[in-house]
Amino acid sequence: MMRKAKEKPPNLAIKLAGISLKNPVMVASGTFGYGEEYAQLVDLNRLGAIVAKTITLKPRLGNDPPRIVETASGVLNSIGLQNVGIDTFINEKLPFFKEYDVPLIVSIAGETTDEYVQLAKTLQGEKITGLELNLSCPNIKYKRKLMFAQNPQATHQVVSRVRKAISLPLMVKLSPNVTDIASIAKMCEEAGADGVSLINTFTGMAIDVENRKPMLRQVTGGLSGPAIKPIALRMVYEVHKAVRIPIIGIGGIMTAGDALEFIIAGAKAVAIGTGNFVDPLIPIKVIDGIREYMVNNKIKDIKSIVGRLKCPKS
Amino acid sequence: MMRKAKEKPPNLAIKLAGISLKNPVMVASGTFGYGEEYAQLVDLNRLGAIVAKTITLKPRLGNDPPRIVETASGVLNSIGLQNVGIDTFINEKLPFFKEYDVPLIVSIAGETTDEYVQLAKTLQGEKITGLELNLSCPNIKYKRKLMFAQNPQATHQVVSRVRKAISLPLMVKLSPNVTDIASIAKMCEEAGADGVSLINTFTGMAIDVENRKPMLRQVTGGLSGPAIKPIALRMVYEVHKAVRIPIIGIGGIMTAGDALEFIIAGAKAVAIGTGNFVDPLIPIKVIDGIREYMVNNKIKDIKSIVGRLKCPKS
Amino acid sequence: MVQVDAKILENRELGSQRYKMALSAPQIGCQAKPGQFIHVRVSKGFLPLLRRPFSVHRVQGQKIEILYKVVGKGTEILSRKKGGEYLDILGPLGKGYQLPSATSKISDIILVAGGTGVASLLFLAESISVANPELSILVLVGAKNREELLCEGDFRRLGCRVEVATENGTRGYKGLVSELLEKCLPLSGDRPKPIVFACGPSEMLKMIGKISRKHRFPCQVSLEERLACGVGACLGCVVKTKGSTYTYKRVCKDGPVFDAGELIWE
Amino acid sequence: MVQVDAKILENRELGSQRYKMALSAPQIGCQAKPGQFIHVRVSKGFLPLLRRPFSVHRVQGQKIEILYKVVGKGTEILSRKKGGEYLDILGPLGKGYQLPSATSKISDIILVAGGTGVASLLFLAESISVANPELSILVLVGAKNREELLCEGDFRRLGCRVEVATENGTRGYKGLVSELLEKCLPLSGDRPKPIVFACGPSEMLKMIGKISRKHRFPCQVSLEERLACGVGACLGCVVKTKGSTYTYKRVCKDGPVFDAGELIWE
Ligand SMILES: Cc1cc2nc3c(=O)[nH]c(=O)nc-3n(C[C@H](O)[C@H](O)[C@H](O)COP(=O)(O)OP(=O)(O)OC[C@H]3O[C@@H](n4cnc5c(N)ncnc54)[C@H](O)[C@@H]3O)c2cc1C
Ligand SMILES: Cc1cc2nc3c(=O)[nH]c(=O)nc-3n(C[C@H](O)[C@H](O)[C@H](O)COP(=O)(O)OP(=O)(O)OC[C@H]3O[C@@H](n4cnc5c(N)ncnc54)[C@H](O)[C@@H]3O)c2cc1C
Ligand SMILES: Cc1cc2nc3c(=O)[nH]c(=O)nc-3n(C[C@H](O)[C@H](O)[C@H](O)COP(=O)(O)O)c2cc1C
Ligand SMILES: Cc1cc2nc3c(=O)[nH]c(=O)nc-3n(C[C@H](O)[C@H](O)[C@H](O)COP(=O)(O)O)c2cc1C
Ligand code: FES
Ligand code: FES
Repeated sequence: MMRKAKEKPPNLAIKLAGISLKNPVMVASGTFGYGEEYAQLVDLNRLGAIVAKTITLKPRLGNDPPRIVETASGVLNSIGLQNVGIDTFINEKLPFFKEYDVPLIVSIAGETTDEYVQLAKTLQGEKITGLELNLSCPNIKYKRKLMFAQNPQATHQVVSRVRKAISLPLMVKLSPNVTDIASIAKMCEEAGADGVSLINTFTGMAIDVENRKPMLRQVTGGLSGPAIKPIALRMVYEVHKAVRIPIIGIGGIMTAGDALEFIIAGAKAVAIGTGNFVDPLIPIKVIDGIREYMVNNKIKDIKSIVGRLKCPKS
Repeated sequence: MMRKAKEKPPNLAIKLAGISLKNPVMVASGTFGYGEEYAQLVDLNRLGAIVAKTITLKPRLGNDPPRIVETASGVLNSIGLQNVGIDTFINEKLPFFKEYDVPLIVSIAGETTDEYVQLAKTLQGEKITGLELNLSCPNIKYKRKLMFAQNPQATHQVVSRVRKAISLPLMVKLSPNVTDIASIAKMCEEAGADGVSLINTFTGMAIDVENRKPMLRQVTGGLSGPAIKPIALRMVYEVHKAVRIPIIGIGGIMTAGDALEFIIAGAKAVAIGTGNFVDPLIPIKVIDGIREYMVNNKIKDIKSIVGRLKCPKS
Repeated sequence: MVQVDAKILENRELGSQRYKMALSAPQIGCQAKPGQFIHVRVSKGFLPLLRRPFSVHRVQGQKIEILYKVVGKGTEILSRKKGGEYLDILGPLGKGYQLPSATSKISDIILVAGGTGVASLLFLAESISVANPELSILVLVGAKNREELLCEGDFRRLGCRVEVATENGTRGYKGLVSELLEKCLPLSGDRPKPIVFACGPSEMLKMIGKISRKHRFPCQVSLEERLACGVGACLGCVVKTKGSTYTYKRVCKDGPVFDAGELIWE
Repeated sequence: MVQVDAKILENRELGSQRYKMALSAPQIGCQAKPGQFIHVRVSKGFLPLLRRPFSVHRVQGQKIEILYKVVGKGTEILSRKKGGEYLDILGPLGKGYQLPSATSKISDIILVAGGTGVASLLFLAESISVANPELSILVLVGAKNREELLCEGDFRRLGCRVEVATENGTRGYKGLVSELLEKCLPLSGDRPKPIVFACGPSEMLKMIGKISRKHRFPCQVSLEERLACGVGACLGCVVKTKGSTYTYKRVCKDGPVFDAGELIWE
């Protein structure tokens, strides 16, 4: 197929919570380290944005191994938020991004609302593009047993307190381990979040039957990968009907087709997680594939298909 | 390896909610019809039990097609409880089982608590082994938006009212689309259920990006198959810690190893769903495989490994 | 209906991503009727998870044949199988074509095939010509282009008259095979109405259904839907049919062949 | 570190489910050091989902070799690949063995290989004998039985002394290769301590770690853990190492080779 010279290339750029992205394809927290490891393999400047591995106030050692096990079309992980802590992050990891022209979203997690606020305030002064509140890590123990993102009140409180403390663009990463994700997303919107990231991992487990032992040392872990895509997609669809703030669709994206499913279901941007492990070039292939789809389907602007699922009347 | 003549074959028989099963391997509701279709391919008498396709008071036409779509290691379905209704079931389907020596558990669903009670009472007089309350079909619209199994109070009410109305063994089939399945299972136990079946399908969806249309006519459907196994297993594990009534483990079981994972996590029995479509002999292969495992590991009685996961202290 | 591990005797590419596979499955061959299908587990593992259905294309002694086109991952895996390997198959499944009874005085038979729809119709033509050698059969074969035409020679060898339609006009009538059908119909008043059997893409079947309604001839169509169990247990494969309001019938068990008149096309 | 589509030159079964695969990957070969590994996508699809790591076994001009054992679905798929196909690989990855520097006056080198652990040690032996031809290398090769012994001849051709241990005693010392190590140690006071390099199952490495602590000789071990990313980004592959209390290091990036003394064995 020849394109006439005058046809403009399709526009993949979007605005997400006030942030300008070249394209809607990001990499998800915890699956891309702090960018350094993949920089040799992937042109970071081509990515829509990078979400850094979640950081906490103090450095965290993380969980005992084994931490990873493969399941049918999925991966269980129990990293346990191993990270260098906010100070080392700022001093040693952040400078790396100066050389790059790619939006950096920093993911933070605290055990209490105060910790979130403190982390956010510390980052407010730094050269970063936005903040993602990870309210949904299944691999750490919470005081009240439930994660923040499983509790509408706790979610509302932490989001509104962080919102008041900072002016940075603010995303909230939600958990799929809930009865009604749309109501939690609404809480985020009410509390002033600029966007929601859907979804973090599902709590799951696997057993070594020969030894009758859990495959992960922590017994349970977070399930990611293509296995969870149909559920993640449904959640994006439900949340899109419930809120107006933009959605970042996450969960099992391996191809441009997968990413487009999320966009059509209502995600303004998407993020690749486990896909980075499978093939570090997946984010780039997804960007190229979305562009090709737009050319073939005469879509001039990616925004024009966000949430445009044609549902038959029933 | 030779077995000495005096060694007794391992005991796979269990008692489940007062029902005696030859072995712990059942077939799950909705995936085995009313037994007739598979009778030519599988020796029904070898099965631990058959759970019939869910029936309702009135016949139901079910949802518009397409109703089935395959996903990564999973299947989405939106059958919508198509069934012949209780009267035709009793008159035309039930007689078929007279020729067989296999426990029959009848699954029922109502739109209201009263309907469940009425269905249960109607079945009380029939030649069936037990009842399963399907509180968790994701493919029908509920009055209060949520399914019964997503609402602890509604669950408690329907289970206790049915419990009072009948003396048949009573299982309750729960939904994984909840924040805390253990608390729902506890409600069932308190309300007098004899067992819980975990789990029904996850609500999910898939999109045909070329046409920007949902793959299922009803947009969303229920996700089953190996994809969901790690989450189902975790739910069995959590519920096993919370209740004393027996658990039927369901979700993605394709092999004896899968079934053993559920048993070790805390399920007294398991049920095969999607596996029947993949290979109608899976239930038989699972039974044989469990027996082989028991011989190899010198396990005399299957009951002795129910819930016997060895967790390292952390 | 049986489940067997059938040995692959041959798996030959016919060009344009179409393959013919021969399997040793006497237990299925001896029961199979035209229009029935087998349900194939293409992988010993669980990817793809579900079986894939294929019409019985031919039965010859111990062996059965299927004719298939590579359209996705399941058929792609199938196409890479080699003679000597084994395939887990269920069959014969479904309700096939209702053959015109040998005694009744009857009219012309027209078979309309679109794409791989020829697969089941060749078996049908063979069966009719064995049971009712005096019947004349007209076969209309449609495809996108001449490269994708299938089985023309096979039908001629059976003594059928064959007309061809290609969408791009590279052979025979230029256009859809359903249009060709309308041109071929013997509409003169006193000739008995033909019986039409059709198999192909659903758009084509829908048009042929319309034509059969308009010209009031009996017409059987073989439908495709996504199947899960293939044996009638899961209710995943239904089509809307006429009833007091409407009712759903299972493609895998009540079909895949239906009277065009009983279907409600959407 | 690069990602390449490497052509498979050969994939040969050595017996007992062990295979040797040669790949054309000059970009990796020219950088690779003994103890480093490549991360292989065994399937173009997504089953298995994750890559599989294999040590660089040998580098010869344009080509690199791996030596692997079929233990599960990933290696099973790998074993069915044919020369001429392409594999998506990442490499070279990780931190390899610290070679004894050519100038320092040094002691004996002992390599201890268990099972497919020989894979990385042959590359190490080659490198040492090129860099430091005067060094004497003793190689202890362990396996379950004589059929599973690997690379004995390769080591001898390099001029290494080779001793063998089999668990069932069908060749050489009957028992574990770690026991054989303890027997072979030159413990007489004035000989300089040997440097030991070990690769094999974790139980074996743990025992060798103990022996090295007891006899106080330097010892490097190459560990295996389940990897996800392979490049240090996911923190999935950690092992416990000594720190103020303890700390986790990544097998894929900080290893796979570690000083035995820095590990905390569970
Ligand atoms: C009763 C019956 C008989 C059939 N006989 C034949 C035959 O003789 N020869 C032949 O080539 N094909 C036949 N088919 C169609 C064949 O089953 C599908 O092409 C095949 O299952 C596709 O599998 P896949 O994994 O390659 O494609 P997938 O990767 O699953 O899908 C690829 C594309 O094919 C479509 N598709 C997949 N399955 C079906 C289906 N069951 N019906 C309609 N569209 C589908 C999908 O929408 C998608 O666009 C028959 C189908 C039925 C129901
Ligand atoms: C740095 C490194 C270098 C390696 N080099 C080699 C080599 O040169 N030759 C070779 O044969 N093998 C090597 N391995 C091990 C090899 O990667 C695994 O055997 C392989 O990944 C198994 O894949 P599978 O899909 O066949 O097995 P699976 O089906 O995934 O698992 C089968 C069995 O193998 C075990 N297993 C799987 N992956 C690993 C792993 N990463 N570490 C330990 N046990 C595992 C599982 O617990 C299970 O019991 C190396 C591993 C690492 C980490
Ligand atoms: C190894 C691993 C580590 C992860 N760590 C984090 C994390 O630190 N913070 C976070 O918000 N999400 C984390 N996630 C979740 C991912 O960002 C993503 O939400 C999830 O994996 C689903 O997407 P996927 O299916 O594309 O992987 C992690 C996921 C994996 C697999
Ligand atoms: C096609 C289909 C129809 C189903 N119908 C029912 C049903 O009528 N009642 C019910 O309780 N569960 C129904 N289920 C859910 C299964 O019984 C089972 O809980 C679920 O599929 C998970 O198990 P699996 O992964 O082994 O399939 C259905 C599942 C499928 C795939
Ligand atoms: S495919 Fe299951 S009823 Fe037809
Ligand atoms: S495998 Fe990801 S850090 Fe090692």
